[in-house]
Amino acid sequence: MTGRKIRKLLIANRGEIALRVIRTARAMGIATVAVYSDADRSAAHALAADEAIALGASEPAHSYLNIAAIIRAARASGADAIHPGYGFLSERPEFARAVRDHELIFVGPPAKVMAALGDKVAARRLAVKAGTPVVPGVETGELGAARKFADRAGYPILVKAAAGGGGRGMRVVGEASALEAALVAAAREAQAAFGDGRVFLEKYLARPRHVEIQLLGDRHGEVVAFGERDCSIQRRHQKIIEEAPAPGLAEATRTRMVEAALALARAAGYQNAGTAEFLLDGDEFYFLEVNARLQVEHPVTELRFGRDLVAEQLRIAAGERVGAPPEPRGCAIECRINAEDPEHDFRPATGRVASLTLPAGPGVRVDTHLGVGAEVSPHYDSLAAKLIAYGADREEARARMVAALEEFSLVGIRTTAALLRDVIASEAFARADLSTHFLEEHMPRWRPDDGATRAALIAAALVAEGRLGATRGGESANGAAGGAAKARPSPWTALAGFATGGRR
Amino acid sequence: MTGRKIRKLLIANRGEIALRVIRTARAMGIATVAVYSDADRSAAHALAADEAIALGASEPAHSYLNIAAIIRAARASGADAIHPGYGFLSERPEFARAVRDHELIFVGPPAKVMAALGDKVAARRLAVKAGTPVVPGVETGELGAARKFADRAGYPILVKAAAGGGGRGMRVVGEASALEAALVAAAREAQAAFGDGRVFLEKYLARPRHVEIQLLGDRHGEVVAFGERDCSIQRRHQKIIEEAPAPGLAEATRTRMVEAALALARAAGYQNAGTAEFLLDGDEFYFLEVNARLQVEHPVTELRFGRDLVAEQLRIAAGERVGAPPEPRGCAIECRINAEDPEHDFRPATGRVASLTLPAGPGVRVDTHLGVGAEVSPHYDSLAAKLIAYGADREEARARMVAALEEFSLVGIRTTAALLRDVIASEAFARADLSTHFLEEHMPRWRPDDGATRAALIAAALVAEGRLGATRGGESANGAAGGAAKARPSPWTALAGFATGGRR
Amino acid sequence: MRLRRIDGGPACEVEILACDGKSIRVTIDGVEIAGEIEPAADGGAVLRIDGRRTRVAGARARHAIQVAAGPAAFEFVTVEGRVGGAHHGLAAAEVAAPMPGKVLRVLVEEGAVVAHGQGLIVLEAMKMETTIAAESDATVKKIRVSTGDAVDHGQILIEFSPAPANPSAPESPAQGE
Amino acid sequence: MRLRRIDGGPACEVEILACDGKSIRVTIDGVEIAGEIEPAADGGAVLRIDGRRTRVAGARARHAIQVAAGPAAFEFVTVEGRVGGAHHGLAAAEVAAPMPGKVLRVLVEEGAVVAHGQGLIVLEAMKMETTIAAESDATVKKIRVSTGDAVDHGQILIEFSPAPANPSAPESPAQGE
Repeated sequence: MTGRKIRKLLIANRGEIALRVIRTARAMGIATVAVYSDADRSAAHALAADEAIALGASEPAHSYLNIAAIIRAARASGADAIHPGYGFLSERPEFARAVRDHELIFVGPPAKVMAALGDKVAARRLAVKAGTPVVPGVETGELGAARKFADRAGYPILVKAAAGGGGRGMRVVGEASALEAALVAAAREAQAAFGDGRVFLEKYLARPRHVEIQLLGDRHGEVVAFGERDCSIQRRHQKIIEEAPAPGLAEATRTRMVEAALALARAAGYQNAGTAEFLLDGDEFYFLEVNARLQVEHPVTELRFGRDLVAEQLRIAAGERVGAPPEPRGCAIECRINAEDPEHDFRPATGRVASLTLPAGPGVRVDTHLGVGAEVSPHYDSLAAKLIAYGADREEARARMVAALEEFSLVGIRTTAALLRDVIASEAFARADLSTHFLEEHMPRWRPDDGATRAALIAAALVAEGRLGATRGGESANGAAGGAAKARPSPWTALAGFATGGRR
Repeated sequence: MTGRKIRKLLIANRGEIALRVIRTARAMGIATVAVYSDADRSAAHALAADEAIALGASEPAHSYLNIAAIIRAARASGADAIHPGYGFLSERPEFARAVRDHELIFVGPPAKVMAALGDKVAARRLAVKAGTPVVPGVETGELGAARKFADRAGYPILVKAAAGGGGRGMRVVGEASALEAALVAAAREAQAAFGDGRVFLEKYLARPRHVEIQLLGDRHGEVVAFGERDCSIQRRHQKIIEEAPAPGLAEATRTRMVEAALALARAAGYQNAGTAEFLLDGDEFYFLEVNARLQVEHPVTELRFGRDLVAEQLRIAAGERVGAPPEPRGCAIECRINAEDPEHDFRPATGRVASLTLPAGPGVRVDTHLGVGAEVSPHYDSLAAKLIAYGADREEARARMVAALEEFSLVGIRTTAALLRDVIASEAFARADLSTHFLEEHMPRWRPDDGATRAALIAAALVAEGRLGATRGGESANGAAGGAAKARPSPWTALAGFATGGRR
Repeated sequence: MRLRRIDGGPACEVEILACDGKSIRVTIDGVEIAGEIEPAADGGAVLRIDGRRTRVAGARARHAIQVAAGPAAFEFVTVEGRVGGAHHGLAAAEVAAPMPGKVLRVLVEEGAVVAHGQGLIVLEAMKMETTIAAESDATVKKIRVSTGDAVDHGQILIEFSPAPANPSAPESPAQGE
Repeated sequence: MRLRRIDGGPACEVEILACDGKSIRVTIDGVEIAGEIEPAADGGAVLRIDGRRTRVAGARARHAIQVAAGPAAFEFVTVEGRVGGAHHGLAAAEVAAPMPGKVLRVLVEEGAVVAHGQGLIVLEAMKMETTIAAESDATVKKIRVSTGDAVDHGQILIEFSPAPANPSAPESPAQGE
């Protein structure tokens, strides 16, 4: 239980979160060790760390999910702590256990706490025991009990995998006749995805909001909350826009949610950063799950509270006590710009960054691992960049986010940036008409607007004529690739010499 | 006195500040008009605005100091307000008057307030009248009176130009025998620089700090203060590092300074954003001058107070009332990265940006107009980028700033970034041993350290062999300029094929 | 030139009439558009048309033209000829790969007549199977890829010729052209 | 190769012995240094030497090599021959322009013998006059610019040959080489 200073930290992750952890560690005077797969040999996180160690092939199973290789890298480099980031091994109790078995500090909760919270049925029981409301449901997928519950609660109901995550093993059942087939299908999917076919039932909330409480617990039994985040806007059950505070949330409801989250965390013996997720239906809220790690959307809390949550994680892991959270201020919104095609069911997009313009300005933060020449490969998740906008109030944060998204430009990979811009600029978002069905309700069959398409056609014609743009990799065809300063043609030359064109 | 909504704003400036004002205006739903000189035709601010209007030749007198051309641009574009930024025309009463004569809103104080504060002797008298301490001095350059004052106050004394600014017309006089010559030289310099040869004398403070109070005054007579900034670290009488709050400042002294600044602003009928500058000598402070405009270093106050000062300026200019300032939080530090050669007396450097890496991460803000291909010309000031780091406390802000400066990389123009890194990382800065003589005391004859020089030599050899880097304008010689994704050589190819080199 | 989004849809005829480094005039499907253009030092440009400012940037990939217009990203292919609804009822003269991937199955043969919506090729990309379907009735003129081929963004997979005359089709009045 | 900072000072002999895309071995003035190098996608690289990580980037300008090592920016010129203190007492075989500017005055003539610190050329740059002075005693071999010429960073202005033998100079024992 005594503290141990962290001198060298291995980051068992990649992408923006690895880079973000490295930055905080560096500012804290902690040496950093990156690990990388073959595909990430010259990725931003591998270049940013003081040391970088190869793990293996690009497939996650051989690299970022390879516990033995990561432990070897930690020992070879003399690291004394491991930060798991999010995703990959961050919620695998066996990883936390292996790290501690090698007398390294795991920057996260103890393995047994993680295991208890990772099982959704067990977590649900824990919540009930801690007095936290849960969605009415039944902890079994047995047909008789399920039918009885569904008839009583009313359709639609939701079938969920006990070991679930990411929407897999989940089915909405609209009527009694579809129940049996859904139970079978969900169990099969859960077995395939998690090696655990257990499913359970919950009442399906028609138009809920997703609201979550940021928690920090220390090794001395203290747990504090850093407010809430609204993460209602999702695609395929995954968040794409998050904000803090949750707009329109009644103060009394917020207080009850924070108390419920704290009670649950104390009951679980929670340590380090974690998040209690709830569904909010009017003024009623229901426990969903605890994410026993840093969330993707933690920056909105950082901007609102003026604290570095990764620094808090590292201090807690070194045995320090959490202090009282500071007073929150203003509002922050995060948009996840994913390498996905928003015109085709958000299917993943890949490619190499040919040109990139990142937004900047007061209140704008960008967390990304991408730069010109970087590649988005099919091996890893689709997060390309997180834009976070802070404002003195929601309206300022929202306006800054619209302006920031309009400054964002990426050539080489499709992204969701233009869709996000339209969501944030929409009247529905402005009045905070939030629910997990926001996209279906307000952005069905989204397409880029006609003005953008027109500009794109003109730009494409200029590119085709060699009058605009970079070839892949950042070389400019626009005069910028010339010789020394004096001889170099001005950016004007290319366009200026081009009086008439088109079909000659 | 009634308010008028601003619909379209012309920004009578260039560089980072024009871009910064455009961003806030855009987030406020205000259309923007940029003006540009011939040299700035494709500069960032000209591209960022909704409209861009040419002013004239690159020399400031023909463009950014050309009042008639700017007014014409405002009228032609239908702008209803003009933001002057800092420098250029921002403190010229005749400009403020011309703007208002054309029934446009000037985003700044009334011309007569500006005129009263622009004359240092008049401002000094105003300060005395408002009960603000001033440096002991005499308001004349007449030799007899000057000699009498100097003998009484003791040498060294300071000769300053009444119309002064930027260190011109300023002389430190160490002994009585040098007084007459200094008076003559300062008057001559002031006459040449400002067309006004009046000089006055002040006691020379040996090791003062420079501390200033941010003020906001509305058109209804209310003035509020947004705390202080310490801007002690300077080169050639110009600030290069600023921070808020001023470290180690006694609470009672801070309160007295704020009260003095507010009294002075009220006495002057001050409106819009302005700054009262003081010298601090132990616990004693002395009024220096009022800058009747936004300061370069305003972002440190923005991060500490969570407010957008340009937005405040625009609201005040539209007739809104200033509210009570919010509670400040944390600490913020700004470094001005100048296009100057810190190894040769900070002489200005010019060139074109061949490659640029800007820092990012939690608590880091970068305000810059530079990107790859941008040119720094001899026509304008040397500010290349402002890095601003926020932290929950000074130590966190300082550590983040060191990390941010280490991430900064610019090829093509020399900058002060490496010197700034060494200053921020120094033990003297860490313990806040601040004075206007910081550089002479702690960084005499600064050179890049041996490790950096060694890395630079290796990099230069790799560039000479065509194995590293971009040619001017961003084209990569490192494999990144290849064809499509699949055919493109990996960044490895160039180096990987290069087993032995050197002198063949 | 004729540009089509890589995923299909109608092609547009874009012609740059004049571009002198400050103003630009183009026609899109015959409609003339005038505006301003400012090239940026980084190879992109700012277009100002009808009071709307759009930052554009672009790059040429092997088989496609990639551009960004503000935050929106587009991929175009240049297509040949003046085909379209008014000409033989063909939506496009060819079908291109909408993403890099591997050809899992080719569902048609050269010379076959395919109907609008009919599956042509199954690609594996990002570990998902995607079926490329015909955008209009057509005859398969040439199949340019085989099972197992790796294909790149915008690579032409199949070329079409018009479908055989079909008196019941609504486009029939135009078929005699 | 021999590299000298554009503002003068001693030249360094840098030789890249091996660079296989992961490790690098060089000698600087004969001292061998080994480390790691990782090229970045943007054309820069990360050097890791003696536990210190440095991001480097570079570009070739017309007359100079510009590099950044972390936040520090450097400009080098490649100089010829193995000149130096041990060889004829010449600090460098030529003098280069430390900044772009215009030649205001040439203060010496070809064949003249100049002393260390003596003014050679006055440049106007950034509206300031800068006098370029000799770094060692030397004979002016060739003057490559004239009054009024615009010169670029690193452009060679004057070439030197060794100063005439001077028995009183401390370097005299080496002069017979």
